[in-house]
Amino acid sequence: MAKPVETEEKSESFDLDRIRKLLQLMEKFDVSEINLQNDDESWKIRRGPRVASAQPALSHGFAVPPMAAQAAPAVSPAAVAPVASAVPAGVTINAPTVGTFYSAASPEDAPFVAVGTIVKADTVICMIEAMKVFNQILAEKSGRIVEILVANGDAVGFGQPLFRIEPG
Amino acid sequence: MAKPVETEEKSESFDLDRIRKLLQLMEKFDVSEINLQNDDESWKIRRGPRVASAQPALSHGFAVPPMAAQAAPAVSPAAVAPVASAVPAGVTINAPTVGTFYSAASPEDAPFVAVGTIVKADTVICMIEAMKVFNQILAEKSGRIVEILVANGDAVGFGQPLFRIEPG
Amino acid sequence: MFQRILVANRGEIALRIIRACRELGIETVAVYSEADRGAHYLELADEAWCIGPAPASESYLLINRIISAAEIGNVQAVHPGYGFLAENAHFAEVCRSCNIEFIGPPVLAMQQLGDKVSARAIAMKAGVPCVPGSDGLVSDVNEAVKVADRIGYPVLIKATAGGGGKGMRVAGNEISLRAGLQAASAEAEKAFKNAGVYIEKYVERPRHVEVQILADNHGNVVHLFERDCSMQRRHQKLIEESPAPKLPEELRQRICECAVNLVRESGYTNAGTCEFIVDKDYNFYFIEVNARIQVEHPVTELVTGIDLIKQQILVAAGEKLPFTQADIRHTGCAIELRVNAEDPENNFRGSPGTITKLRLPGGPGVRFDSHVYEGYTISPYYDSMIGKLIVHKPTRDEAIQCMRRCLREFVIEGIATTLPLAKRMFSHANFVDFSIDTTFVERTF
Amino acid sequence: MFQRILVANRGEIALRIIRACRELGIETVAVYSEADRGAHYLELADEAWCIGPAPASESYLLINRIISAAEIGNVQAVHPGYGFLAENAHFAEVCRSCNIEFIGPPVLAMQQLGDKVSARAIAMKAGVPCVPGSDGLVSDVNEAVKVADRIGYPVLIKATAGGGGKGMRVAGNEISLRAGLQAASAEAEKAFKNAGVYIEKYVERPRHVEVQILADNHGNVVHLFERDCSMQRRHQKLIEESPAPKLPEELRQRICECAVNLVRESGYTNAGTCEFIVDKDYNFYFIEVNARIQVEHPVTELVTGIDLIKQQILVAAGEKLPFTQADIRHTGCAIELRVNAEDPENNFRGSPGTITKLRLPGGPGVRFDSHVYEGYTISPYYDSMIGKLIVHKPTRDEAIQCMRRCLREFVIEGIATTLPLAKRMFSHANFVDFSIDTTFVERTF
Repeated sequence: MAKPVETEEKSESFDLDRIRKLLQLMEKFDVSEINLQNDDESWKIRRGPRVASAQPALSHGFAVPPMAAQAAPAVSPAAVAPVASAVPAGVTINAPTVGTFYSAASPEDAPFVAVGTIVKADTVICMIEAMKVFNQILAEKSGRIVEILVANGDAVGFGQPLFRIEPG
Repeated sequence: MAKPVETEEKSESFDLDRIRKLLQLMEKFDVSEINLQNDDESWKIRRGPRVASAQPALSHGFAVPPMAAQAAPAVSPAAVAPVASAVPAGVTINAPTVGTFYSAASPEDAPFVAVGTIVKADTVICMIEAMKVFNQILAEKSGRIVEILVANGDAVGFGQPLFRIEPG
Repeated sequence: MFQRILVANRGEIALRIIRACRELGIETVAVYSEADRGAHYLELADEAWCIGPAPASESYLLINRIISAAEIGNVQAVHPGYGFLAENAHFAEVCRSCNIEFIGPPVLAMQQLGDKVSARAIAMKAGVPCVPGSDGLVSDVNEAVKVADRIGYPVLIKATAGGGGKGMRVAGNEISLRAGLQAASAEAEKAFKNAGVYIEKYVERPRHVEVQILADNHGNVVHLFERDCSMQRRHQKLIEESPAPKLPEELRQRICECAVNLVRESGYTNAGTCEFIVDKDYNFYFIEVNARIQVEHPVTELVTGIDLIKQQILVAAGEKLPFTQADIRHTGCAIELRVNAEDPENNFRGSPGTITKLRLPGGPGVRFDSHVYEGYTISPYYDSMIGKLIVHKPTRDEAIQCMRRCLREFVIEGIATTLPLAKRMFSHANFVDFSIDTTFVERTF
Repeated sequence: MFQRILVANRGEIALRIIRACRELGIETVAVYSEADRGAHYLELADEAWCIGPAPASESYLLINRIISAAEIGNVQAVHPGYGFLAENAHFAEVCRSCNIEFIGPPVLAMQQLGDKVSARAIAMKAGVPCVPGSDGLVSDVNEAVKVADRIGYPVLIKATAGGGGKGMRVAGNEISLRAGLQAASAEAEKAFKNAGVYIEKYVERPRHVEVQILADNHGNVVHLFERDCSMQRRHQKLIEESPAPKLPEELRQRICECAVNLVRESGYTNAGTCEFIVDKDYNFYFIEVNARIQVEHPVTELVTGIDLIKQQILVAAGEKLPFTQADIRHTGCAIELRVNAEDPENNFRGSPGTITKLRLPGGPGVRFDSHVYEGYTISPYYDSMIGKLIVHKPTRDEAIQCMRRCLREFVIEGIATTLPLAKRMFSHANFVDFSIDTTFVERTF
């Protein structure tokens, strides 16, 4: 009935390369805090001014310490949650559903948009596949794409920022 | 093996007289908050400005929300703990041991001291009985008694203020 | 065995499932709405995906969102917990059509037992006593009146798709039957999109006794004894316990056997609960099957030592039950108290908000299943349950003493809770000597 | 039965005793030092008295202060917990001379078993195997050398009044014996004001197995099975479990019977523990009796379902044990982990301070006995134990999986704790397959 107990004796010390990559990711996505842990190891990284530990009472849900995750991909998309302090500066276009992000209609096609593309509310900017259905995602606002925040094939959660735009 | 379960259905409403006495005690000893509770009843009283609920980290022990007690005497002496915010203003002479406070050497004798008495460090100011031994308690400091904070026969805890004096 | 399971729920039951999976060496994928973002239990999953905004209808109840998360999370199975999609046969069907196992019963059994009229037919076929009533749905008022004349007033009008007291009416005479029938049918149509109603003899002041069942896919069905859940308010259980007090041993056995027979007859597998009412003369009647794990499952776990969530997962993975009926022992008395963020002083109005101070009871025989902690904010979007305090002691008297001791220790500040009501209930003479029925709480507190 | 008991201790064991009393309907009087003022557990007592400043020597160890509090608190009995005055026979004597029952063994039994040489004599009389050694204290160096020649090196020099490893030396040959004898004697004189030492064969890499005993004042003595406490560091236990793994059943029974015989022989009553060492060839030897409740008592409570603190109180009140040996069953596996405010990265230096964040593990089979909460400040004045995490599962493998799951959930911030060491211990192959002895932790971590 019980799974046999496995021993976990990883002997590697901290992989500084992975830490550096993580720090770069954090900087890129403006993540202020990350906690990673598994049975043997625990990483806790905080950037910028210290956040008070008490959570203020909001009317809807939480002021969030970004989520931890241990599975690959090393940082769960939840870590870049669309919450005030963790949001990339500027206006973002966020995922309207959970699924897999595709930047182009097919591997052969060019991406729908690139940095610099001017979009209108009805411009198709990407597809999100969910339950074998490819949903065309519209920009819903107009402006110029200044940053693409996810990569082709990434899994994305509801509300996750996909693009940063300069409104206009 | 188990004690039979007893039902508790007290129907008395709050005894305002007891509440008034408790408020007087709180005022007298400058107690800012008291929580009393038993299975049926719970009293929570707070005086003055609201205290933040987080306890500051002190090097020795706690910043104290005064103790609760339910048994008679209604307010445990612990509620008048000698802690910064709860101490009566001025200098106090505190109990050097736990025991029963006696203001006089015997029921026939006059009290050792009264309000207005001038005491010196070696003046006997009361007795505290512990383990059938009557310990003469010395003032340990000089001044004038301005208030007697406990009554003859009261149980007192270690460190509990007994007298307020005006040093001199 | 599954390597990875998606937990299609939130709060304490999500945490409970994550804990069971972790002990079995199974990875978990959590899903959460924006209102639950940042909750500590999500950090205990191996992966967590936001699936939508706070309202359950836009997140936890959206089948396609959950399946999408299951796909990107690469899971082999989904555990639905209780509530939300747990008894949604369509959800089970979609999961399985996507090659994701739904940890629960077969779709057919869910459909048949989810419909009260067909559940009643199965029960009768299995020889399980049912409350006298109409033979299936009543098609019109005249038929209803005929049935009521046969079984005698008062009668209960019930929606076949019903639950939680919705679409239910008591009728004491023909006039109120005629009026109630239309009202109940309209309410059922609105709540369940199914206007079908049927009629039963109204059993006055019954006790609620339910039997926990486990069945695997290899034909093994066992019961894990009964729970009494008569302490309820507006059809919401407040206190559950096992064994059911003052239930004659012979009756207890018969009820448990009936539950096994009914489950066998229906082809049901996985964990489930057969609910019965017991009247003052110790007649018992089948009411319904809850085709899922229940809030009060820890009561049974404590008295039997069997981890029901783990068994659900193992059964869904195709394993045989590791015990027979004879192996299952009942030890001591367990009592569960649901602690809700509701204000008993204000008609049990929900009281969402932040827990500013929390002091939990503990010690021997005490279990508190909860996802909350000091600083946690109770969201207004979901049900008000904060956690479940369960005690397990050799005797009922000791369990009650322990619960009263726990209630004295328990401090929750920042929100109103049902703890003050709990103190009154556990001190009430009628509860202590178990002179109660399902109307007791509403009549008394 | 007592109406009111004074709890002459602090922290988790004070809370544990207050809880037991509350469930038995007994009022409690707590005592506290200025350092413990404001702790939540004091609010759970019916009355609390400050007995002195923070250092234990000026509060918890002052017999007259505790007796004074007992008198003004008007109690009938004192529960000493563990540590502080729990094994102080003089304190027991003073309590009883004041007509206050000391909840513990008779004074004579405490005295005789507290002295290791006389305890050894009692054990031999009861037919309990002792480590080969000197026949009582050794009076001079030459006698010691003679004994060592007889039993063979290496030998252990031990203080008769010793405890916690103080006044203890290993000697591998005559030279180190001659040197060690004087050093041990001087250390014992300093620590216990008793220079008496004796000599034993040094058992290399033994296991530590102890037996829980309960004895009433009516001649009934039972054991509650054994605990293995081989996971220790500098004679401080870190992990305790029951049953002792890899202990042949026949041996287990013999050890338990020896413990019962020894307790019977000594006239001991109330709860106590007989400690044994078991060598690689499964020889077992009596070491000492702990004449009090032990930190690790919950392990035994979980596998037997018996509340040891309640039994202590009931026995002290003159009641008969409510069970016989045959009634006591051992179910499943329980493992306890002591969580200490010590920094494993800094040579286990104590780390007092305020707990700024606390997320406790929970769920089925998990008990956490502790007086701490978020915002609690660990005082530098007392021992560093924060609490005890105990799990109870059907098998040892499941208990280990559960403990590892709990350690993943457990968050304590603001102070350093031994949780990181605990994670390593519960993941180590030698612990998992139990290839360990009392030197394992120090050799490995």
